[in-house]
Amino acid sequence: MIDPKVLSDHNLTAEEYEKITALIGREPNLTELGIFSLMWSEHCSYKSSKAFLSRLPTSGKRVIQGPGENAGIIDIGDGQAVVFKIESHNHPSLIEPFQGAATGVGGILRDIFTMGARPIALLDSLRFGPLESPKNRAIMDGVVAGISSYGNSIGVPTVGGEVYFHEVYSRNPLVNVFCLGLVEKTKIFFARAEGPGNPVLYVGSKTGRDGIHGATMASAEFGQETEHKRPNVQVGDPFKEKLLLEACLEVMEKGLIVGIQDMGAAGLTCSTTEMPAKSGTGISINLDLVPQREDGMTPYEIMLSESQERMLIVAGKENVAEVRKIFAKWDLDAVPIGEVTARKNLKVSFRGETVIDVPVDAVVNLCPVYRRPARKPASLRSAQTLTLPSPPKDLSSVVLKLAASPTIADKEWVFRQYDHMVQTNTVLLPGADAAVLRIKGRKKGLAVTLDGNALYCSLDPRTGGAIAVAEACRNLACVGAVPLGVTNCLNFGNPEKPEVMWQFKEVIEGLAEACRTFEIPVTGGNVSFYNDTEGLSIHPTPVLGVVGLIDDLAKLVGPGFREEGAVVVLFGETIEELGGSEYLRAVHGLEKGRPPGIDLKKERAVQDLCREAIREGLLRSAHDLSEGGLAVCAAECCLFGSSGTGCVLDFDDEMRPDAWLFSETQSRILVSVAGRDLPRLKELAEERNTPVKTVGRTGGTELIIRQNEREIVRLPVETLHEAWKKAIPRAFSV
Amino acid sequence: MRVRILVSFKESVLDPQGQTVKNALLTLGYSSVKDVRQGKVFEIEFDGISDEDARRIVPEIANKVLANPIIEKFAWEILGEAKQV
Amino acid sequence: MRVRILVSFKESVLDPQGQTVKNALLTLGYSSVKDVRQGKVFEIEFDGISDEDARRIVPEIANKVLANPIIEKFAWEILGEAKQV
Amino acid sequence: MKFGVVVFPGSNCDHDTYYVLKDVLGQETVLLWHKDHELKGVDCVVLPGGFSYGDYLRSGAIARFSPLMREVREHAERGGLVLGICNGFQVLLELGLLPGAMLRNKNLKFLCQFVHLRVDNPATPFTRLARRGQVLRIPIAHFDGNYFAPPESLAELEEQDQIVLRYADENGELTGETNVNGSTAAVAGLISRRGNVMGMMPHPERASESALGSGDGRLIFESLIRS
Ligand SMILES: Nc1ncnc2c1ncn2[C@@H]1O[C@H](COP(=O)(O)OP(=O)(O)O)[C@@H](O)[C@H]1O
Ligand SMILES: [Mg+2]
Repeated sequence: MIDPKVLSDHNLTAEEYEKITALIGREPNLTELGIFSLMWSEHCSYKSSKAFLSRLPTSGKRVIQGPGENAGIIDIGDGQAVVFKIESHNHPSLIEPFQGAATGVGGILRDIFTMGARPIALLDSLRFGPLESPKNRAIMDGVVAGISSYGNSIGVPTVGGEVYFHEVYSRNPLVNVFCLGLVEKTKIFFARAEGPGNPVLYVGSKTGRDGIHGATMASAEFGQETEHKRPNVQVGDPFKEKLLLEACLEVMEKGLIVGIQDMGAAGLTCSTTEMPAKSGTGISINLDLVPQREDGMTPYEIMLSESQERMLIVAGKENVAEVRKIFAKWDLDAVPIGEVTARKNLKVSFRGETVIDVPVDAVVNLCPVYRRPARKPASLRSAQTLTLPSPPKDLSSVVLKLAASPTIADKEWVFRQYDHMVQTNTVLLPGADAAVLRIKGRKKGLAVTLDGNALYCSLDPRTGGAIAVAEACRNLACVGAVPLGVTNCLNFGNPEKPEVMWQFKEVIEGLAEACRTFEIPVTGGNVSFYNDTEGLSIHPTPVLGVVGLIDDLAKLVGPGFREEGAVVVLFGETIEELGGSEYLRAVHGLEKGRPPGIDLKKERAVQDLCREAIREGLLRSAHDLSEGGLAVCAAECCLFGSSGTGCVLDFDDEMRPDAWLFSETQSRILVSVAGRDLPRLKELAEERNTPVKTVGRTGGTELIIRQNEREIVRLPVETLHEAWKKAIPRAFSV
Repeated sequence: MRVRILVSFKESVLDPQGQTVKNALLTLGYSSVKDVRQGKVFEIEFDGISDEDARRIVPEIANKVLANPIIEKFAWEILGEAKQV
Repeated sequence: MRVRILVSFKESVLDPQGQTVKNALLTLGYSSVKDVRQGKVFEIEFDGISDEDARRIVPEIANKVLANPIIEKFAWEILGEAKQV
Repeated sequence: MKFGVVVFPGSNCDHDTYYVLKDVLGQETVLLWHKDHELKGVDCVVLPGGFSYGDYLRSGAIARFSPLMREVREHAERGGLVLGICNGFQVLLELGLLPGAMLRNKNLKFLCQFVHLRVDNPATPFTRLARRGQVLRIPIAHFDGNYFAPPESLAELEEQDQIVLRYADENGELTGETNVNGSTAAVAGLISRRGNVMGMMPHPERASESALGSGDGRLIFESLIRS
């Protein structure tokens, strides 16, 4: 009998239970309840977010597949398409950093290759607590090692990402992993279970008692007790996944199957209900045939297991032998466990008895949708009020301090552990604004970036959301790429808190407006709620993944100054906007004020200008301004240059010097150009009505910044380099 | 005092390392191999601690540093001279 | 039959993993720790073999597959029920 | 010259290597499946990078038993050319075709980065286009690249000039810092006594096109092509 305790263990409400009973016309048994609990969990059903997500624009002429499949697909011309998606693995990474992060990589890779695409790049967005704490260091160490172990051994380069540090992530680190795949348009596959009578095959690892209730775990808040809630962590087997990847791509390439879906979160349950639900069919399987790693597993355990490296395939009868042969070549079994049925139920038998018989539609599509109450946090007003401290005297040392702030400092410690070159397509290595990949045999290339500033979102979620999109697109503009599509991972606190729901709603509005302005469709994403530990929510943290296209890679520029004597030009205007800046946070310990504003039209004009200038071959380097403002951007342009070239910048303006240097005003890009190309650049800028200003020249071995002819910063590039390069390794060497 | 600590995945946890070794052994014709589990072994030399100290310190170290109790278990013993590898 | 095989670096080979663990323990204040060596442990379940078979097969497997004799040495024992981790 | 690139189930640089040999350098090149028993008449066998069998036990430890390895060994014994790159080098060590063994990198982390290599022996089929002391810029990407040889065999390696490539700085100087993974004698590439089998940790196939930031890796392949 299902009592309230059982219901609450399954994270289901009494109303939800009533609805289940009504939908199936009787009381569910415990196994069936498990199925509903999983598929109606926040993680799988999006019940709190669906209503808001519908605000995001999802269509466009290049969109082949928007939200609703394992990943989105965008046409890139020449008969090819890119497939991409981002996923979070926050909770598992807190419990077991190495395996949690590793299996996160495994999961997103499967989302991509189930669509017939070969994964060509991974990116990761990571948020940790401050590195002064040994626990945070251990988490970061484990997460990076986990991503590295999985991505490296499967042979997909991890080409970029971001790492932020803030106290709010101390007990709730964020691990978001993005994957990009490339596919011939005629070879795309979907999660379909068509053709009643077609066999259903199970492939990959055996099923064990792994991560039972992982999805429901991702849908509940963490407290002390989670320390004990621990069997939910899986161990990844990248080698098995590599076999699975090759075998799956081979059967798809040969056109031998009808549909395929991975078994990640929600495992066998998810695949055996979602595939038929999308095809207007049902599935009938026999659990005795499911390969099992342990003895005595119950139907409940088999259906809810989250063992990794498994796939469900539907194939025509006539092809089964050939499919099995290909899997055998890769040392894998493909085991028929059931068939597609015309009756639209999931029917599961075990030892001769029917243990599940429920309509797939009820499980997949009829979960209640909530419009949870939203309320603006009362504390926001005071957080937005900022009284600026007076500027420090020694601004050089402030620049140095910012360069060494872990959020800004060099992340080589991280990406050196990732194989970022395998597949030999990475033409712009990690560290730049966006990662750039070539497509062998073509002139064009792909650019990818992840971005999102959570501090802005905590101070003004709508603006923060818009800036996340703007900044990600600006990163692409800096390498000359046109953004084609967006995926997003929305990391938030407990949606049952009205304040969190308000943040969520506002962030989505910001994202939606920016995506509309830039005309980029959202092709999918992921929502991770319940990022709370002991009642404390993280900052609202949207992470945007944007994919862009570069027509001609020969024109590519990077962020670093390339030679002496080039003219340094700033696109966009600078306003005194220190609210929410890294400068206030790292130097004055203030997380206050309003984040910088954003005028999306102006932003777009600046980006267009940068792209056009690159296309015409006018730029020697381009780098966008973000955390740390102009001073940090200029410092990075020196640091990224291979020759350690410095620069001298001059400003004549009455603004307070720290605002000049560290204001995070949006819509700005710092470029270098050869003197002879300056007139043409100015012409282009004028056509676009975009302010550009000559601010100095590259050269020397120092970063020198003057305001009204008074020197306010002077730092040897070598000194900067030391501070920037060593900050993170030093934190780990204690 | 010399102590040996064995750390391995809990029974219910997938052990991909053990599985690959098992497959390799079967391929090489060792058909009597039924199962392989792979783990880590630590041999720690302590200076001037009593058996009682060891009974307190070793499990603490194992839980805190050597093993992740979520997925791993451990066992330990004090080594006599003869037992060292 | 269940067999345990311990594989560890020869004395002459530096063991950086063991060193790292040692440093971590010292940092945590376990000042009685003098040395740490890290190795691998394999537990193999055999079906229907005699002790004599084991004495032939196990060293063979260890030499051929589990250990690299250039850098590693091994030791093994047959496990009674009680000894399993 | 006909090249054969061996494909283990966990190889992941097989296609990169194939691409460079076939499409960039225009050589006749075939893929050789590890379960097969023939070398398809190739002149040079290349064991590519990757994680041949997941490498959970020891890098290359299980690949060594792949069916095709018998043919590779015979090919080597006949004096045929064999190049092992990264994981391929590890497999050659496990096979005993080259002396020594690999340990974890000294910092216990995976390392992916460009390094500088000094060519210490240009008189091999793999380096004949190089000058003695020439410095090449080629990336590494490995966890177990810390080469180890017992002192007696090290002396022999030095004496026989078998250490072909060493980790150096851009001027060819050896410093502790440039030896990123901690290899004995800064060994990055090693050749067999007979001079026909070479293993190297760096990835020449990742440095064979200027678009990827260096073309220095071509020197290795082009040397072979001239052999
Ligand atoms: N933040 C988001 N923005 C846009 N689409 C989203 C977002 N989060 C989820 N989606 C989409 O909603 C759908 C939910 O599908 P599902 O496969 O259950 O998700 P998942 O694979 O992440 O568990 C997917 O198509 C996903 O792309
Ligand atoms: Mg999915």
